[in-house]
Amino acid sequence: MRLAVIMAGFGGQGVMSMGQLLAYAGMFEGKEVTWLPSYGPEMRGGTANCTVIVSDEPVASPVETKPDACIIMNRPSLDRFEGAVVPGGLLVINTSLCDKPASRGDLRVVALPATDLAAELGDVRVANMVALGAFLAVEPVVQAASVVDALKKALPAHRQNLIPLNERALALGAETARAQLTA
Amino acid sequence: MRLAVIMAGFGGQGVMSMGQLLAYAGMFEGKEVTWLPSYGPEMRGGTANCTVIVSDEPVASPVETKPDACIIMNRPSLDRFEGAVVPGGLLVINTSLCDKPASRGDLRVVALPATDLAAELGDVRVANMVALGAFLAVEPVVQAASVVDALKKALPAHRQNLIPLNERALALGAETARAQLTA
Amino acid sequence: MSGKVLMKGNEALAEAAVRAGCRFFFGYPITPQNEIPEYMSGRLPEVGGQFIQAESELAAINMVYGAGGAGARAMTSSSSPGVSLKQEGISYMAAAEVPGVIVNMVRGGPGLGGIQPAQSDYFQATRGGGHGDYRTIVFGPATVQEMVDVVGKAFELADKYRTPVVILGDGMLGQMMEPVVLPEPIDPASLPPKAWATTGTGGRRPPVVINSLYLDAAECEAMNRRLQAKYREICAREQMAEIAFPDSEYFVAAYGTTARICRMAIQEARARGHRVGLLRPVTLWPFPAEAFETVIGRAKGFLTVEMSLGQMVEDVRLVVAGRAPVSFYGRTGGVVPSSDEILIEIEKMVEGGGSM
Amino acid sequence: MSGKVLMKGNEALAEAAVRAGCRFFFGYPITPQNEIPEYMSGRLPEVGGQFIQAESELAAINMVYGAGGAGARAMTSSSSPGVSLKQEGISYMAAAEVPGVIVNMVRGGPGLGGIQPAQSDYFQATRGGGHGDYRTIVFGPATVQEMVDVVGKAFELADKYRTPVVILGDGMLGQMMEPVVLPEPIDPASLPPKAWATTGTGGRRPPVVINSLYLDAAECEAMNRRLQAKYREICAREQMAEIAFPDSEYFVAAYGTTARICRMAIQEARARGHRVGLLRPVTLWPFPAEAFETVIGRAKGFLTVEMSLGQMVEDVRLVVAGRAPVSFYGRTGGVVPSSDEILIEIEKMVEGGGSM
Amino acid sequence: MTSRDTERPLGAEVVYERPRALADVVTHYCPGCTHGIAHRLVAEVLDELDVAGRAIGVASVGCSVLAYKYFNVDMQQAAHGRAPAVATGIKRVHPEAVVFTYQGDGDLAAIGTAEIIHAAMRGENLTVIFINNAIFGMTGGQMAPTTLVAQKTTTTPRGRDPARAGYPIRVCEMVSVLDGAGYVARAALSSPSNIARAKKAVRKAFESQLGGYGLGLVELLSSCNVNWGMSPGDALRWIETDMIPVYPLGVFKDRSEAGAEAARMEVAG
Amino acid sequence: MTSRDTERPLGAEVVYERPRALADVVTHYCPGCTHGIAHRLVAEVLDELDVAGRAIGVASVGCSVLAYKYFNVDMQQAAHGRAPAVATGIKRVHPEAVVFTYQGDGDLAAIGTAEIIHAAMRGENLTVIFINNAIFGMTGGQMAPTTLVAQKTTTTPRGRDPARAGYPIRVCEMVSVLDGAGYVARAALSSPSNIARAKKAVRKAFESQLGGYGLGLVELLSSCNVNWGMSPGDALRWIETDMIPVYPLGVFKDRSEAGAEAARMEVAG
Amino acid sequence: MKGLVFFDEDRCKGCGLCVPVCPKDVIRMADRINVRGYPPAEAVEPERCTGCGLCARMCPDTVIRVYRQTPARAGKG
Amino acid sequence: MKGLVFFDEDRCKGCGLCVPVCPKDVIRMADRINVRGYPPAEAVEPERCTGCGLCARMCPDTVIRVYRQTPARAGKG
Ligand SMILES: Cc1ncc(C[n+]2csc(CCOP(=O)(O)OP(=O)(O)O)c2C)c(N)n1
Ligand SMILES: Cc1ncc(C[n+]2csc(CCOP(=O)(O)OP(=O)(O)O)c2C)c(N)n1
Ligand code: SF4
Ligand code: SF4
Ligand code: SF4
Ligand code: SF4
Repeated sequence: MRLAVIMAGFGGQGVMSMGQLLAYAGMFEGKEVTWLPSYGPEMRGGTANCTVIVSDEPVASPVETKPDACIIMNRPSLDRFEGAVVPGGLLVINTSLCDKPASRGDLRVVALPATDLAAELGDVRVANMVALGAFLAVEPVVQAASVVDALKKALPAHRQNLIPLNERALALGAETARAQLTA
Repeated sequence: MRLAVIMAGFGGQGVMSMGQLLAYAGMFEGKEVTWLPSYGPEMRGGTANCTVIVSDEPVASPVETKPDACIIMNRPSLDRFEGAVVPGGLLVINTSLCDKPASRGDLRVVALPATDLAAELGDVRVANMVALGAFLAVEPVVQAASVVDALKKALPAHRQNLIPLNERALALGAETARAQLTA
Repeated sequence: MSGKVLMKGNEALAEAAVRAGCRFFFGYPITPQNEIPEYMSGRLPEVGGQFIQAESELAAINMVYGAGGAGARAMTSSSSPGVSLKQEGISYMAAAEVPGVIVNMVRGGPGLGGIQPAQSDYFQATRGGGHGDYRTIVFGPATVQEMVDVVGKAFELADKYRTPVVILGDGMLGQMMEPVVLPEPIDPASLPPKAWATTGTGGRRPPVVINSLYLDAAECEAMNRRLQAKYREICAREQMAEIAFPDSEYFVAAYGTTARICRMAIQEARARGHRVGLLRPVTLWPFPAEAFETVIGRAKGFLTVEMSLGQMVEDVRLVVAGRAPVSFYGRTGGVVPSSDEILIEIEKMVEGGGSM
Repeated sequence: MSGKVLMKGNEALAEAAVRAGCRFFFGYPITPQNEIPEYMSGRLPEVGGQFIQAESELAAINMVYGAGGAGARAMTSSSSPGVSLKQEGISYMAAAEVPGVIVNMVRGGPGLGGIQPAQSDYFQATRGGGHGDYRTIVFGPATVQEMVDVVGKAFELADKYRTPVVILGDGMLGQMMEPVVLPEPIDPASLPPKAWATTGTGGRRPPVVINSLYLDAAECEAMNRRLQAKYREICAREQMAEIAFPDSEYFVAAYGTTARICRMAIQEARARGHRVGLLRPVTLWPFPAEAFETVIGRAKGFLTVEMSLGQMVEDVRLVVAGRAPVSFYGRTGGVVPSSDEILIEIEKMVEGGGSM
Repeated sequence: MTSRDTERPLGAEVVYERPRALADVVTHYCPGCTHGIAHRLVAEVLDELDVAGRAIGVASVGCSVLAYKYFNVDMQQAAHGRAPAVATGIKRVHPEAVVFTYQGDGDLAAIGTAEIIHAAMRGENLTVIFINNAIFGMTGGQMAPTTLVAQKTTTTPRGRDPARAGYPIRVCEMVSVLDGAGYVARAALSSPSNIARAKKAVRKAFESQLGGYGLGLVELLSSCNVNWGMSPGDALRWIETDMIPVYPLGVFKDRSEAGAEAARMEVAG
Repeated sequence: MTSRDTERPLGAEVVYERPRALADVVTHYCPGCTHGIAHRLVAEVLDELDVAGRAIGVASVGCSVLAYKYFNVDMQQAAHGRAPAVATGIKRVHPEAVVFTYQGDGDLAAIGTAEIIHAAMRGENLTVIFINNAIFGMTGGQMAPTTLVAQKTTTTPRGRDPARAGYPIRVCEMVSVLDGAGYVARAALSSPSNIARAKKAVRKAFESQLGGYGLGLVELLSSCNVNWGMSPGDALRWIETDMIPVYPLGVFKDRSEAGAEAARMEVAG
Repeated sequence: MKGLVFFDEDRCKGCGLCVPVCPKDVIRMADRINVRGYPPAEAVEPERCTGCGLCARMCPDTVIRVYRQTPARAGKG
Repeated sequence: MKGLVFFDEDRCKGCGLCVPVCPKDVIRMADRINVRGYPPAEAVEPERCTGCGLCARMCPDTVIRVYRQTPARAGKG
């Protein structure tokens, strides 16, 4: 098993930490992982993206020009990454901030209004967890429980109270995705 | 014809300019020449030396570890350079500032009190020309007249009056050397 | 899990340095290595160390010279343009035999260039980019874990040989996160004392002098001969390389991040039936000639891949010395080659396209 | 006499630069090249030029970047430690394609080293001592006359290719006097205009920008490919070398001052009946591979002699690529090899002692 | 009237339009960053003095590295800290040109300390626009030499401690000691009135060059709201409440004829 | 009594003997060069404060490059201009050590400008002995930043022209602007009385370090008779007639307890 | 005195610096998002604008143009 | 007050700086040349020396040692 996913969105949408949590979770499950951010001035105010690879073998390259999946948090990211995904790969699209549908026909697509769903949960900042939940429902490369474990490790003591909210977000994303897939 | 001569003495004895005049004179006579000074802090207050090569062929290397001749203007220079001269080579020694005779037996030696002779001429600063005159008397690698030509070129207008003194110095050195050789 | 933590390369490197007994860091910000000084600024005071954001890279390397000469394990880090500014100081350290570790998270050059990963400072690092006949030990790690490992080794060899050691990473290696196992911390007080270091005479011994001035040419040459003898010893003892699939007919030579991508391409090439192996220098100087010698006899060709337009390939050519074709593929300026591009080059090599 | 004058190398170089249209000199004193700034400080004001004693070598090279970018023929000179400090600036000039001439009168290193002549900055000069994939044209003249000649060539090529050009001399070449014929002076006003230079738009044209920042990796790579294309052209057109006794069986490869001494040793060796020739690169980069190719077929061996502990020898080995043994003899730190020592090495080579 | 209508209304008096010397592009600066204001002031002065056609600017390394895209004049991008040296090279070649550098406090007051001091020492007829935002912006908010005591940055995570990291450097006070400095002043980009004063100082710094009085340097107290972790508005307030007390505004030197008198009047600034 | 007799006469009171912190070697300095006096003063102060055993000196590049041979203390030789950075590295490793640099005006005021300013900015507890001889001695008499207007040097053959080569830099005045500077003073090695004052200043500069008041810097106006083209005696007179008017003597800063008061008294110097 | 204030909306980065400096409270941040993804500044009750120009002086992004129309000259053109 | 001044002649570089500072004109430059090639300073009529130490303070090369012998303590040792 080797899965490469690119996550992309505006700076501030929690794209980087979403990737880190996935990588952490993979590590907790004994898998090999890498996390690679885009960096530099393009991040300032603009878009941010990172690449996570989860694998049973040591990861040869942290760079992936043909990812198995993309989590797309906004419109510019769709324009930039849709073309890169391998045929048959997965696109998770946050339709709240992406007014365009996927244009390729050879991909599996989960389109959900992650930001709106997060707002419904009470905090737009968990839109990333909604999207991650949706992704994991389709590509269960790690268990959602491991993501929560990772979150417990990552959050400082005074922020541990945010765990339940994040769990709900993961679950809501997963449900929505499953509903779409079965639909 | 190729002749390499090292000239050495205290800084201020005119060793460098003696070498330059010889090189100039050689150039005026259409010969190939190089002049190479020692440089750096060792010059400060200490000794100075330069190497002049006059040749019919282009000069391969300006460095000469086994010179055909040395003009020795003071005692430390004798200690340093006597050993280097090729067997059968020439040593011109300024006995005014060198209280030791040459120790090698395989060299031609001209020993003359150049500084004292210069003082007699009225200016100790022409000791270098006395020594050069002596040298040229034995190794006529250039004509004394060419040295005077060089001097005319080198001296600024308001110093041209020094030419006759220098000519006398060259001549006095030459005479003294010839007297020694015939003696 | 076994004590693994997920860390950014730059931060893992910094923590590994602290654990290797480094207590003094002098740096100046530059992308893509800012996490190193940032981490050190928080971490060193916790362990009784000192962090200084120097006024420039020049000042930083000379502070390392001071601290290293005073007996401490000291480090600086920067990226390409900043490392160019350190060259005079590194030359001084080499000549005065002052240990210290210099990290270069290489970015696209020349000039101000860009901030994406590159390997185009290989010449500078391996040929003593400053003036004079000197070398520095150079590590080219390929993973965050290996970066952690070579940091300890770097401090060890710096002290052992009294020489500056360079860690040549790249922006990607600095920015990426991977699981790492960190080594046990070393207490700097437990390290062997350095009798040559400036500490004050205490009135008990003659003064020590850290110096690189030799006005007498013979003495200056003697200093150089001393250095060269040391360098020969380093070459004999400290070469590090990895060979994957040593029984191959063809070899890709690559280091650092590029080697990881080459490994993917090699796997694919082998899946297509090509007998291709990987020769990955870990020490870039000393260049692992011995590892090459173990395969040169049977190798039908070498492909060198770099994120530069051809630097390490010269060392490969020098070792191979005409005994097999050596070809080259490179991307530069921050562009990372893909495994597909490399695969194409591998197939060219196998089909005999390799040039000398 | 034919217009010959006897001049110190440093002064002849400086005068040649003025005659080549150089009107701007920015330098910082360092032995053994002080006569260059000293000469320029007196001479440039006479021809309407400007001399600045900069606050450092860093400032000096960046003034050259400014003046060169503004369209002038500008120069700086220094010696080893000072040239290390210029590396970042030279990398910027290469990347921004700003012409300029940099003189290095090499002295013994590394570190503060000594002030006697050396050739141990060859790597730095020929491999782009700064960061990134760039090269500079490098001349290694052997006589004062040749130094005068290459100065004109250096300014010409710097402008033609919009690239920094290095003249690699050594303390001896700078300090010695030899007869020289100086070229006719060029009036800088007569040189072709430089449309790319900053002069002020005058409101008549779009702004020009001198720059080396390329935040986009693809653009940064494109800049590099542009440079590499230029470098290939330079390699194809601008190699310069001298071969003495081209029909020999053995060759000594040496440049600059060392080549002169080798010539003496070769004369002696030939007198002893050995068929030995001299292969003397005048351009060190581009390395005159073509000249080597003309003799490699019949050559039984090469001996490289340098005032370093082995730098140019790598280029010789790269060209020879195993087709003949290449041996090396070097002195360093300011020690000048004697022709006797070299003769011994020649005889070793002829007797088969040459190693690959 | 919130439209993209770019026509000038007929018969109206222009209070403010984009200066011609400013290129018509959107800058990469963060929202609310005062670099944009500083750029505009420079461009306005170039227009007013009618010297854009003979201006040559030197961009430095910092957030303003792309300044070469923003001015409608010939530009050279300089290595980090070396802008005054680059400008010196240019000015000596084109003495009739109006040469200016645009430098941040990392660029000018850290790595480039020697270059600015010596450009002032030489009395180079240059104009230096010095943006003091108390931080390294471009590289992500590290300490600058101008960082205030106790200010938190990514390399002073516990606040700048003078015992380890020293004290804020006051560039104007230091540079004005040098005889070759022609005009030295500090202003703040924190409010319309301070911006008006800043513009006057920028103009004076160019006039110092035009008059041959030597180096003209204007230090502009600026905000970096992003790396300070504040809103743009709070950042401007912080300039006034925290920076100005450490960096008093005023004219520190004015060698021009009118200078001596003006200095006395404006220091209250 | 002109003998080599090195015994101390029985029962005599010592007025002057070689300080123990000075190595018993003959220096390479030119006859009459005041570098020798400066060395002696430093050594005397190290002896008097009894700190030679914990002193670490940093030699710079200039005529005093060999200073590492002349002091009986641990020494590091630093690259040209970088002595304050090297000393900073040493001092941070050995905070209990007494660390000093010895630098010329080329080293400190030209290439090393940034390093001295920033050592002062950081308030490093170091002592800096700054030899201002208005010239580059070691390299053969080129202009220094401190060269006087109209002074002839090998790179200002027609005399230093401010329009091209700028104005003398006054280091003490500049450094004392920095908050981290603990003690800043200028003295002259031109006469026995000035040398006595110089020694007091050197002592204060070490005490500033010992007291933790920050950087202690003493500028010593010195002679370079050889490159000035004067006799040693004339060179001392030139310090008094030509240098002191440009470089006034006195204490520019003293952060030590007694400092404020002492400053007022000594400025008359 | 009547002012005319124009916002080049697509250049606006939504920093809000212009808002508090307007003595007539003419400016507010819009609810919509411009092409660059920021809520742009806009004029409410622009007729209150006196043309003092303070907003333009404050704006870092040359979004704002300001003109003054004196009633007398208004029609002259 | 009686002074005792000693010159370590071989260290002397003959710069002459000590000569004019002596208030009692005790010092002059010798005619001979020392091992370093310089004419060394020497004391003439050393009994005039008061032990003020000015010469030693002036000498750049620590050639000079100065002591003071108060008549009372002279013999005590
Ligand atoms: C030689 C070198 N060192 C370091 C850097 C990295 N660097 C880029 S900008 C910068 C500092 C920017 O700060 P400042 O000058 O204050 O400008 P700001 O970004 O705050 O406007 C640094 C250190 C570089 N590009 N080159
Ligand atoms: C990087 C570098 N640049 C230049 C030099 C050459 N250099 C040696 S000493 C010196 C200046 C000496 O002047 P100063 O500091 O005033 O000391 P002084 O000799 O007058 O005592 C210079 C430029 C060097 N060694 N290294
Ligand atoms: S990082 Fe700071 S200085 Fe840079 S553009 Fe953003 S606000 Fe401005
Ligand atoms: S050159 Fe000048 S500074 Fe150097 S030792 Fe001689 S007199 Fe002193
Ligand atoms: S011009 Fe004045 S009144 Fe009109 S909107 Fe702007 S700030 Fe308000
Ligand atoms: S100040 Fe300018 S950029 Fe900021 S909100 Fe107002 S109009 Fe927009």
